[in-house]
Amino acid sequence: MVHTIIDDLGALLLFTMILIVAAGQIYRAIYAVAAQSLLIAIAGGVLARATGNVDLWVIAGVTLVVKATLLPWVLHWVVKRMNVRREVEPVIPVAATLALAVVIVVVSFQLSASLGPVRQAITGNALPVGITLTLTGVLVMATRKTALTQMVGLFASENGIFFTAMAVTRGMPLIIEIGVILDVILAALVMTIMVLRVRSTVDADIADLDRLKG
Amino acid sequence: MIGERPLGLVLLEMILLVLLGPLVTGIIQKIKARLQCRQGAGVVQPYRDLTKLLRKGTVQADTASAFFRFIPVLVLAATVAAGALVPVIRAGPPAVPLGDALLLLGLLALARFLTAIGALDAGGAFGGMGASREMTIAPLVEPVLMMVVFSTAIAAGTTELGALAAHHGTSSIVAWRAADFLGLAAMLLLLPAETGRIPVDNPDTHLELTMLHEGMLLEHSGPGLGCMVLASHMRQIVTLGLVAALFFPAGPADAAGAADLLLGAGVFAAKILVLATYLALVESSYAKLRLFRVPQYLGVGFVCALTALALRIL
Amino acid sequence: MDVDSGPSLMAACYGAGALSSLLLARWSGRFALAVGHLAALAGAVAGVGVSLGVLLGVPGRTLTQPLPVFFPFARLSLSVDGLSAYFLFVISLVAIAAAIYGPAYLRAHSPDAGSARQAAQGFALNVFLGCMAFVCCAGDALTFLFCWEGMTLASYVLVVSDDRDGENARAGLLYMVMAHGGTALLLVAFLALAERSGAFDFAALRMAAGDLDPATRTTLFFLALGGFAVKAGVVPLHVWLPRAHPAAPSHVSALMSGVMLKVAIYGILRFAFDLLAPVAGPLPFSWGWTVLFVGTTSAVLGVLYALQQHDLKRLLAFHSVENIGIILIGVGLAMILWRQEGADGALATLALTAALLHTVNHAAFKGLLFLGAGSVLCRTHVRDMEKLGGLARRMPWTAGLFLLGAIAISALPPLNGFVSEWLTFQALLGGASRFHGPAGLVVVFSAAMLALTGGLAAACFAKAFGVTFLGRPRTSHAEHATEAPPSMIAGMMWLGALCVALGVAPGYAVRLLDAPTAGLLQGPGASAVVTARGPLVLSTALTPTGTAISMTMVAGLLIALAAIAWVLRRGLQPDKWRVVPTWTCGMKPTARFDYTATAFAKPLRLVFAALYHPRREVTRETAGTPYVVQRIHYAGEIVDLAETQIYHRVTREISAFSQAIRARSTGRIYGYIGFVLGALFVALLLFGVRHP
Amino acid sequence: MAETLLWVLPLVPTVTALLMVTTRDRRILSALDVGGSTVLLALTLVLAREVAAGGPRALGFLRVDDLGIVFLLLLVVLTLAVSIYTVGWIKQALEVGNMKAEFLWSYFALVHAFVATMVVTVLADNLGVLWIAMEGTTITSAVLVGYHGHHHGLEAAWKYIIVTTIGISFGLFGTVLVYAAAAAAGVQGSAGALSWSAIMQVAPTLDPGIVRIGFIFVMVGYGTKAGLAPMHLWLPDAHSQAPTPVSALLSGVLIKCALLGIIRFQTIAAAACGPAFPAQVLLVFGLTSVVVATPFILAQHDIKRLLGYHSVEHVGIVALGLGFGGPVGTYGALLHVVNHGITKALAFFAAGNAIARYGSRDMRTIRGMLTVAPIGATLLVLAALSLAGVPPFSIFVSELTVLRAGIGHGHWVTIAIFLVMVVIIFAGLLHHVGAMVFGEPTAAATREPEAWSPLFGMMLLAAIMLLLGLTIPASFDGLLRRAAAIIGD
Repeated sequence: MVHTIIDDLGALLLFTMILIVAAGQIYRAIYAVAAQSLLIAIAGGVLARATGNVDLWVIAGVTLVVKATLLPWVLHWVVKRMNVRREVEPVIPVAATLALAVVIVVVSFQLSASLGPVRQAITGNALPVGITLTLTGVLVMATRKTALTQMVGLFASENGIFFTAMAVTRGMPLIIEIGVILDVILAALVMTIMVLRVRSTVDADIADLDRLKG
Repeated sequence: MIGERPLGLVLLEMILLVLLGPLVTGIIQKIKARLQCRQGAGVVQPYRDLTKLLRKGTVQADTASAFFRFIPVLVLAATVAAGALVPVIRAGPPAVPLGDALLLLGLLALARFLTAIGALDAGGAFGGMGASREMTIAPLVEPVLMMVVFSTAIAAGTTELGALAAHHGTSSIVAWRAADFLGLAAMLLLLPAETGRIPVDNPDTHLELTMLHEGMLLEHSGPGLGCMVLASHMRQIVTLGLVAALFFPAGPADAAGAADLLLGAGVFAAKILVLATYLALVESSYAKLRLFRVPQYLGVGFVCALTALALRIL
Repeated sequence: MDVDSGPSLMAACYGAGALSSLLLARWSGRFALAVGHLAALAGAVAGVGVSLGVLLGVPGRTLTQPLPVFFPFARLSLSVDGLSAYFLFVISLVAIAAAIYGPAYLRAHSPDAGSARQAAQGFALNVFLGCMAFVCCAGDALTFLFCWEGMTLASYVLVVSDDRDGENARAGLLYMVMAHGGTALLLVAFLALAERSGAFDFAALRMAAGDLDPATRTTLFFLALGGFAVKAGVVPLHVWLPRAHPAAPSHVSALMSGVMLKVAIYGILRFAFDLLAPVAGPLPFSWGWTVLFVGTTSAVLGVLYALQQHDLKRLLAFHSVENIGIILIGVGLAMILWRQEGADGALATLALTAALLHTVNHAAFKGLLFLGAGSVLCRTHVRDMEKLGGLARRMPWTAGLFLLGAIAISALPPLNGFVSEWLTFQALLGGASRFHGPAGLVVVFSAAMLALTGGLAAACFAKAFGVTFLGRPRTSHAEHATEAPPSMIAGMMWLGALCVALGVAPGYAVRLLDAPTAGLLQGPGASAVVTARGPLVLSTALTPTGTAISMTMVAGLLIALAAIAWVLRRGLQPDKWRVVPTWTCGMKPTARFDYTATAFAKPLRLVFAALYHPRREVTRETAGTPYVVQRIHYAGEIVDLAETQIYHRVTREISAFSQAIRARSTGRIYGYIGFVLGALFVALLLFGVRHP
Repeated sequence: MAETLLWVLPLVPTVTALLMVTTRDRRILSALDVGGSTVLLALTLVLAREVAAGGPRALGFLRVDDLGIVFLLLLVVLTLAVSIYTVGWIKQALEVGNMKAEFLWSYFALVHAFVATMVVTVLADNLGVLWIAMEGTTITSAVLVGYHGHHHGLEAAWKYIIVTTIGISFGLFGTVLVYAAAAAAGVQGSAGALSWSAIMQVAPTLDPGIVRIGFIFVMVGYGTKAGLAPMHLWLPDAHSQAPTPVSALLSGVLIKCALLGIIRFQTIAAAACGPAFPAQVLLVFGLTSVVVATPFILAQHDIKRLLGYHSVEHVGIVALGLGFGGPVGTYGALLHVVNHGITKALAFFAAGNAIARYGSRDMRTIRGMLTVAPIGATLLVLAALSLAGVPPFSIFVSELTVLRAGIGHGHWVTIAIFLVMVVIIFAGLLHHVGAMVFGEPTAAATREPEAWSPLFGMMLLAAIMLLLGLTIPASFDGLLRRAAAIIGD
């Protein structure tokens, strides 16, 4: 029962991921990652009901607050505040990125299939989905030029990790999860500051700087 | 066991060589003259030249260093010492350990080295030229000589000339093997080079285009020059003696009596005479080679010696 | 005084020297220099004492001393057997001369040197000597490696500290890099043994080597040979040598050329006959022949390249390549003949004796020559012979001693160079008569090459001595030269005396070779083979007749004859002695009439053109008509094939490759991320799926 | 006693950092800096003795064993050296204007916060805490990297934080997988399933498949942080742009902390999937790092980037040592961690001096240092020689040990490639350093006498470097052996 729900959620997560990859505009990417976080929160809730693990409720709540609302709002605010161009600037064509994403999906499912029975360790397809989300998130970072898109990709890939972590039997210990989330917030904060700093000093996107090489 | 040559005999032979050295030159000159249909000077002419030089005064270059006046003496000493190593009258190893072919070559090389130093000392163009050319030819000659010596020494297992001669003693020309012939051929090719004669060098001229050895004597004068000239006579007869000892070790190995000694001396004289005639013939029938042709000429000798060795070993 | 305390005494002297020259330098550079060299002298004397104690002491005695436990995984120790003692002896002999010669040289050569530099030089010299001494005394791989690298490092410091010229830094770099490469090879060879034995001391390594399979044994030998060959400057690994040795201060050049290379020979012997030698039976076929081959090649090529050098010290450095080659010929022959059925021990012993004797001989005369070049350098500050000349009248002592060294290195009787080459020839002759077929021919061929080497060496030194010391001074540097200070002369005298002694009475030196030869080859000792007929006669009992020479008698004969000739000359001569200008066809002679080094070497340059690839450019300025030449400018140079064909090419390729890579690298962050992702992806594909 | 120390230790730098906020005076700040580091060192020595006597101690999420002690010692020694060096460096930086007096406190506070996070990383027993602390080091050090605020610094900081955060998140994923495996294997207590010591109890029973993938994620993730090629690209940027003392900490300690993370997981993976698997992965990454670093070292003009690439090479060597495995290899790897930390810090200090003196990081303008700054130049040469692996300096010993392990296990090809690269790198390094030290000084050089406090900090490190090159004290040896046993058994 739980397995099927998790699997369906996984499918939805993959869909949002594809949306992020395909997003031609920064706002869409942000909304997509917010939706993704929402799905994660839902998954947390489902798992919490299934296993009766109180920690998971908390985690689901925190995820809902922080990742589904706070961080997207921050990104949104940044985009509005500094008038960056709204278009994401792909390094390679979006179509190619999508193709790569497909490859990632295939490989990660193949991989977890090769593991044999991991059911008693991780619920349903959480593992392959998690791997896919993580790698694809990084793929987005590797194929976008603007700093904000890269942050979006980062959050997406962390969503993947969270999903797997929740699906692990009995979930991760609460304190750890909280620490992780705090770290994520801190990192996001520092990154945002840097982006704004560079924007204000030299009017450039920090991810575009390439003076240091070789 | 072959009878050893006592020290007295060795010294006697040495003195004998010193005395006969100029004569050989005289003979060669005479034969050359005759071959060129000239009367030519008497065979004792070299002695006259020497005595004249020894009586003359010395003219020394102002740039020459303190070494200069010792050079002729040392050169003469080295060459004469080389003479002590050649078995003349009798084969067989000397009682005193003086008779090694390598040592002989070493002493000759020492004399040559000192001559070159002396030539450079005065600091004129001629001396330098002569020295440079001499020291160019010498390194090319020495390995070939060494191989010729080896080609005979391997069989005997020693490089002691007396012992070599004794080891060969029995073998006469008829008993020769191909290796011996090739070795002799190499040796005969080298002979003009080692004695400073056409086609490698020309002893009769100071013309800068042709000279090697003479160029180095330019700045010497009087008794010094005398020593140098005597040394070159000596060098010549020593080289001939080396050939004789290596290839024609006729002469009784265990003779003791005076008669035998005389016989040995006579045989030696005959051998030297033959070789001298050969030199004269070559000199008067060939033209001097260009300096940069000489390596090819010596190369022929090298190949002969190498083949001789190969035949000896394989 | 007990021999056992000798090593510690040595260490104490060198250590004290190093520290004092560091500490005292703040106070007075000159004083520090003096103290440092005095300590070095003491250490060298102690070294001589130790080595003689072992060499002349109880036969087969090995002096071993454990060192404190520096590294928990290795037992460190010193062990001085015959071989070690002999090389220690050689090192110390030259070290004495260098220590006497050093201070005056450094002051005269660079009077403006800062105290820091003097401190560095005093420090490095002591470390250098100490490390060389203890490489030979090392009883385990780790001590060996540490001293080995310390030796390199100290000499590197000495090379770069000589002056602030960029040239020295480059020379030092090349030296250091090649030495490091060699050490890497040694490291592998040692560690492979140490891994098998689980310990680092030589005894354990010997045990471990006992049950090696032939392939591994040979591989390890060639690794070690490669490592030592770099240090020994064997062609084609010699490139660093003619750059680094001249760059060092001259007494250090003497040490580097005369002694440091020998440490590599020690290593080869130690590995071939001791560590890696099979328990029974001869050494593998390939070893000895390879060594013989590289030895012959180095001898010939070394002297051929030396012939075309006009830099005095560079020329000497190339001659070190030649002499190392000669030593290796003997070593290779010994390796071939050792335990060969058919060959009694005598022949191998003869070959090894020749090699070891040439080791000390070369140390003596090469040291002497470098010191001589040094005193020329410190008086004229010119190394280019073309700018010298006429020094014999200005520095007679230096000139005389240099001439002595020149005769010795040209292997001319009655000096020591001839002795060891004679022995080598005898060994080659014995080998040739022992082997039939091509092998024998190869042996004889290398004999011929050895003869060629001797002749060329003579030519080379006729040029070096003649152009540097004789004729007229070509520049004002040479014009105003004065004799070197007495302490430098004394240092040279010491080595000159060694050359004469080793030449005239080699039999006594051969006694010192008993321990190493007998110990290494487990056969008859050197003196049993070579000086069977008394210490004054060198004899080879290869056949019943045998061959024998007595250098003493030859020397006596020469002196007697010279005396006679002198009397003859003086006696007959009336006192008519005129001094006139040199005959130059009536023109007024100037220094430009003298034969230059380039001109002197030209015939041989043309004869061996195939080897040199000589390049010459002549530009002539004519006054309108081509027949009236105003000025001719000639520039010529020859190339070192190994250098141009191998080293330059390799370095060029590598640096070009690196530049290209670096130019390609992106500074874009998405590139960075891409690499991370790619790495993970590939790693997952490679290792992720379970391998059956 | 030891248990209390466990939670006191991270507190010391935290408190120091907080105290920094209270003052603006440079002298007081420096005094606090040095004082805090000294206290940290002292307490660590006490802890080390306790552990050597009484074995590992645990307290909640924290646990200290000999392995941790090795890294902790390196960390605190370097911290002290950095503090001493900073005293003089900060003065000079203020004069030049690289630093602003009013924000000085923030710099010191950040440094100590950074140290605190690293202490937690080393002491963490709970893999989750390990991860949190690791991310903490990233955030604090990222701010320090960009501290100078010019856009080069910000660029480096951005690359640093983004790339390492990605890596870290991979690490988290791996942690999750291992946790999943452990939970499935039935480790009691949800936190217990993340505790390294608890997992090690049941490690052989873990599902090898999940652990395998988990280890790969951790290897790449923490490997990114450790600067293993090909994830190393951020490293030369960050290490070259950071303020010199921070560069020393980054190169000297931080990448070693990441290595510790890898080691923790390696032990688990070795127990679960057999030792061959993690060894193989480590060898591949190690060799890649050594090879990749070479051309960039040869063709480099920026001295600090040069040192950065050197860190890549040496981390590769450590990985090789771990990969060769066995008591010898692990011992060598740990020894190399310490030696390289000390030496690299010294090298960065010396480079910092040169940069300050010539006002440029371009090695083509740094010439003839021996004449203008003899002591600094000598230290630079010593550091370079040690980095190049020349005895009697420490790195030679550890490289020798690693090499020995490799030969012992018959990795001939790896050894061959490794040695060739080492020799080439040696050539490159000596070429650069020789050019900088010898020759005539350029006009850019300032001739003022050398300041003492930096030299003192450097001489401290140089002394340790030489000491460890000449001998390994028995106590230290015992420590390393026990630590190696923890990894290797």
